[in-house]
Amino acid sequence: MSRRIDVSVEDRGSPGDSGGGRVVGRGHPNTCPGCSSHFRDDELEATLRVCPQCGHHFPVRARDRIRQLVDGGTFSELDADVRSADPLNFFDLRSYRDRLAEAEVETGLGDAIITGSAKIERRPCEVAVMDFAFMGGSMGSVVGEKFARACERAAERQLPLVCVTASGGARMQEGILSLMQMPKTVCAVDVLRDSSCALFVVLTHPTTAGVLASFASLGDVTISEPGALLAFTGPRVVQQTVPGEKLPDDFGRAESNLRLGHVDAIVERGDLRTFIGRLLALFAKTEAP
Amino acid sequence: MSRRIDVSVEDRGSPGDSGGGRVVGRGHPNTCPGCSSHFRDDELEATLRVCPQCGHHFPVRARDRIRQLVDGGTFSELDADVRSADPLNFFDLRSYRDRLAEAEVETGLGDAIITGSAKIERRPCEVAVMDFAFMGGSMGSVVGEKFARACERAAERQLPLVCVTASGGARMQEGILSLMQMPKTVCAVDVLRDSSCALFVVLTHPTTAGVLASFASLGDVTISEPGALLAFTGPRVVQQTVPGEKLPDDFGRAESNLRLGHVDAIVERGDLRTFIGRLLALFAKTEAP
Amino acid sequence: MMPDADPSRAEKSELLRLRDRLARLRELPLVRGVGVQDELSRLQRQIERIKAAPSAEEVWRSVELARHLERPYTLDYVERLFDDFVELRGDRHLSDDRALVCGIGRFRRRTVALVGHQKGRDVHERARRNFGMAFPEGYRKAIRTMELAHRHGFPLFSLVDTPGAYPGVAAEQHGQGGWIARSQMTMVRIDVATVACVIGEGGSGGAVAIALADRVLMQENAVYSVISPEGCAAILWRDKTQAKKAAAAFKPDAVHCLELGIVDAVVPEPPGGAQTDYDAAAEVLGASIEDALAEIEGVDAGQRRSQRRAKFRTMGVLAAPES
Amino acid sequence: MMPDADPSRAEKSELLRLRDRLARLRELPLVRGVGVQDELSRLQRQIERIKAAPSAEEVWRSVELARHLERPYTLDYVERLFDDFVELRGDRHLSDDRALVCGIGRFRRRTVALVGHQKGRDVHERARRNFGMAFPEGYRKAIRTMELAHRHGFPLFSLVDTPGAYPGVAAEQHGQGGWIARSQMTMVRIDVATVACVIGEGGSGGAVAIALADRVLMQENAVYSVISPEGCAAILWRDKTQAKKAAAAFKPDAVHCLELGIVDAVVPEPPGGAQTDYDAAAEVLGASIEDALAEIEGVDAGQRRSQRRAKFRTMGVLAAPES
Ligand SMILES: [Zn+2]
Ligand SMILES: [Zn+2]
Repeated sequence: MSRRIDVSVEDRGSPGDSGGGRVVGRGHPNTCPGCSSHFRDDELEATLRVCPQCGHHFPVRARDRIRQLVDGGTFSELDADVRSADPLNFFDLRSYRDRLAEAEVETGLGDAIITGSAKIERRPCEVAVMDFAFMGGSMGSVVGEKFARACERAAERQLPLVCVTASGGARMQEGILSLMQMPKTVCAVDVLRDSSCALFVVLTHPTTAGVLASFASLGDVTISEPGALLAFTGPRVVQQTVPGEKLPDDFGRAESNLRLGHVDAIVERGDLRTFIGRLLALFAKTEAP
Repeated sequence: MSRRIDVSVEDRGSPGDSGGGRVVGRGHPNTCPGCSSHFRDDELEATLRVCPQCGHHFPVRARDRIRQLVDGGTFSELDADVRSADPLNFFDLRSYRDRLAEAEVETGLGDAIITGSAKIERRPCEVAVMDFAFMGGSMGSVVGEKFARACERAAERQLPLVCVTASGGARMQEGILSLMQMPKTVCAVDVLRDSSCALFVVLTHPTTAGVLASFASLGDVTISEPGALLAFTGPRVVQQTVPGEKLPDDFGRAESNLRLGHVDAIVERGDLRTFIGRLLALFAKTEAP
Repeated sequence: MMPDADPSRAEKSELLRLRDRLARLRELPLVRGVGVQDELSRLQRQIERIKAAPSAEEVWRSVELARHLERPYTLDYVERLFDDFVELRGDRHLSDDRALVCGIGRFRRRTVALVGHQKGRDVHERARRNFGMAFPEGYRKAIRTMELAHRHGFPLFSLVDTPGAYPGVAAEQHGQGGWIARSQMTMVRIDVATVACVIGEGGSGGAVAIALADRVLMQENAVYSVISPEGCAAILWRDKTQAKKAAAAFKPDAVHCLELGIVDAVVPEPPGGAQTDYDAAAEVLGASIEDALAEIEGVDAGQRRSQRRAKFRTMGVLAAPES
Repeated sequence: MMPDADPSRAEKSELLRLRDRLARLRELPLVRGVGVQDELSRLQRQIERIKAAPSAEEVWRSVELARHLERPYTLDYVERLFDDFVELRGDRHLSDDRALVCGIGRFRRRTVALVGHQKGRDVHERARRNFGMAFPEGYRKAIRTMELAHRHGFPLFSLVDTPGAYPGVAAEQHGQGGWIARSQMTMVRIDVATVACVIGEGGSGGAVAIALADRVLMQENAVYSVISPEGCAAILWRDKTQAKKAAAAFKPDAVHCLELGIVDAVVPEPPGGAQTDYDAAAEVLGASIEDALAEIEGVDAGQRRSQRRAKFRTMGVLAAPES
């Protein structure tokens, strides 16, 4: 029966087992899993949360990510008030409602994605940024809905959509409804395509399961941060399935994804804004501003 | 420099090194390379040129193939008078003109393909059948032209095209013009597609190089005869390129092509007509006759 | 659970009320099944289930029946529903994935394309079919088949029956996530009418890869879920043996899927499950697909594609905005 | 071989006559090169060549220059012709084939997509680029790029420079023939304007895979051929050392390709060959591509696709029917 396990949320940790964000960490989130250096918050902020010693990319919360990427003062958040219901009355060790409320208090977010309009390097675009700290970046109805609305807005305004992913997969507590966010977001990308609007996807650690197997893999250009785990099934479950099989050291990491042809570029965090700016310029429907 | 060799006509023999047809054979063409049995012509005719001992598929000449496949009396040949010119005044050990004349005398064909209209299992279709005996089934201007006309006729008459291939590749004596038969035939298949007409390709031994890398790989359904060599580059050149590398035993054969996902079915010669009849019925634009 | 043979007038009126509720739920007509005579009793069964949400035991029974080793698989239905079937094989790159069967065949005097998972009956075939768990190569073959259907105007059927995508090294290295995404994308884009039916296990991404259809049906004892009960139990309860509890919590059974608007109709099975009578199961499945197809084939292709997108667009449940 | 700086009136009239002949040959305007001032001299060179068919020595000189180790490669031109270039990598299945470079970039203030073979300059890079010999994965990446260009309306450039497809076991097993065919098919079907240029070796199927364009240009010292001279000699003369004789027989040089109607125009190189002055070679190439693009962008997309098909439809030479 072990072969049957089709895990949707697996790797909640960042490379080297650090926490999934500053809030829900195991071990101290500011200790570098690459070189064991420890940093103050302000030190990491100054380096965009990249280890100045070894280049390890620490997780970035969605609001911080937006601050890093978009032109100051240009972000206007939309659909901030969209919240999950609990259609299944789901209760495992705790109720889904409790988990949601707790996640909202802990993260200050309504769900695992922030969407809105912004400018990057003076070019207008729509943005959708996921936050792994909110229930492992899992995709439930809200993530699907806000992503779909972002696509529709981009199509309507004839703008590209820049999407930064970080997700352990589906939101199990929404059962089959969480699975349906895959076709729902795929349909939303199709709306973008029908309008010839570009989708740029930035895959960050970790992007797995249902998110990787839907909109995250449908970008016109696909970028990854260094070291990010990008796998439909993470290494632990693969290992469980075929216990004898030796996993390659960089199994599922951005670097092996590049080698195996699944991403277009690995871009360090410090270069990300410029890189996206170049893409926005290349895909712009009108001349430079 | 050996890596540079990009051979277009290589395997002129059939499996086990028998000749490429009844006319241009090395060794006796009626001795089975599979089991060394020897047969009279009439014995082989009676079994569609399949060895009754071991199932080896001997090469079939184009006119025989048409007799085997189409309903009696329904084939009307078209474009029989199209002939190659010699735009390069090509001369190797002999002149291209001499080779053409000799091939015509030996095979009774104007070039390496016969095209026309027919019915198979009572369903009308266009057919294009290659003949390996004519200069190794090589594709020059005539093969390209007659194939393209067959596609255009099929599109105009809203009929499927059934194409049986056997080719060593490009007709080197026509130089770059022979290479251009690849895009030319690809464009012709696109005409078929634009008319939603089906293309059924039957790959027979050997189908290689330029023919495999153009229309032969663009069928809606791709069938092969057992044991056929289907490779862009044949085993000898591959062996020359990386001399140390061990070729799999069935390298390039139909059976490995099926396993590796390149053909839809391997159909024995005795079943071919029925199989194509089923395809014609399934793809028919009108109800059964 | 079995319907009355002759429901009373009061029951009929209740049925109509519930039927109306169901129809409003999805704003789609209910599936007919075979023959007008049987409609009411079949409807009754669906509605009985919905009146009283299935118990944990009933949900688990579905899980067991969906995985039943004798349950009919894709090729069992193909054999019974298609007059002729030509399998299309291979992804044209690496291999022919035997966990996904693709082909074209004649269904009710017309040609359709089919993609479906195939688990395999005996030990040998099960290994060959990888227990119905496809590799990226399988989705690539399915995409090829969808594109062929699109080119030739063949309606596309898909039969979903997989524990999920295969969690192995090579499958990951070949881009499993990406190909599940692209398979869905192809199903959004093709112009032809598409009908999917979950006939056993609708397991997660491997299932949804081929289930983005105009109409999605589900057999009475099939399950459709984001994760296996065991997987869910292992993660949320940290205890694999809590699978039954997990299943009751995430409700993968057909009735719940219908009520949540995930599937358009439930396809009745013979009493005791599809494994008790392949022919009867196939007959009802065939009629249900035929009905579903009739509904969507009247619609213009462009509009059908818009409706397909709109249908999935509405899936999910949001909290009512605070006022 | 070098043109006069100031051709006399009689020579001008001869040029016009020959230019007319050339134009009729292809029924297409000749390429301008850079600047109106230089047109006549450049034209003169092309025409001198056509007046007197190149000798065996001249053909062989082209073979040598086309393979010259210092010849500019795709990325040398990208660097000089594009203001910005973002490489697109990977076939989304198995690997990123470094023998084919794909990407989008800014050319003359607009965005275009590019696919091109890349041989590699030093020993290490040559191995990494597999000497410019693509695997099926490379064509798959090219197809992906073509589809992106189609979706976004970017014109597509392709730069051809390969000894041919790679004759190896894995390449064969991954369906080399099929992917060369499908790459051509994608080039037939995309709606955007397409310009190909043979910038070095246009070797057989590997070249034609990305050369099915609205306009096909060829640099003055490039070669375009169905087989390498060595391969042809080995087969037809049964003697590899007869390569020069083979080349003279099958005539892979630009002038013959122009006269046979295989290419639409010859792009002049600096005296002595493109390797003597990368900047000058790039400037003329850029201008030639820009001109070719201007010609075809005026045409409606559907018509352009028809013309593209019609152009290749006419290739080949048949015997005049006996009357
Ligand atoms: Zn560090
Ligand atoms: Zn024999």
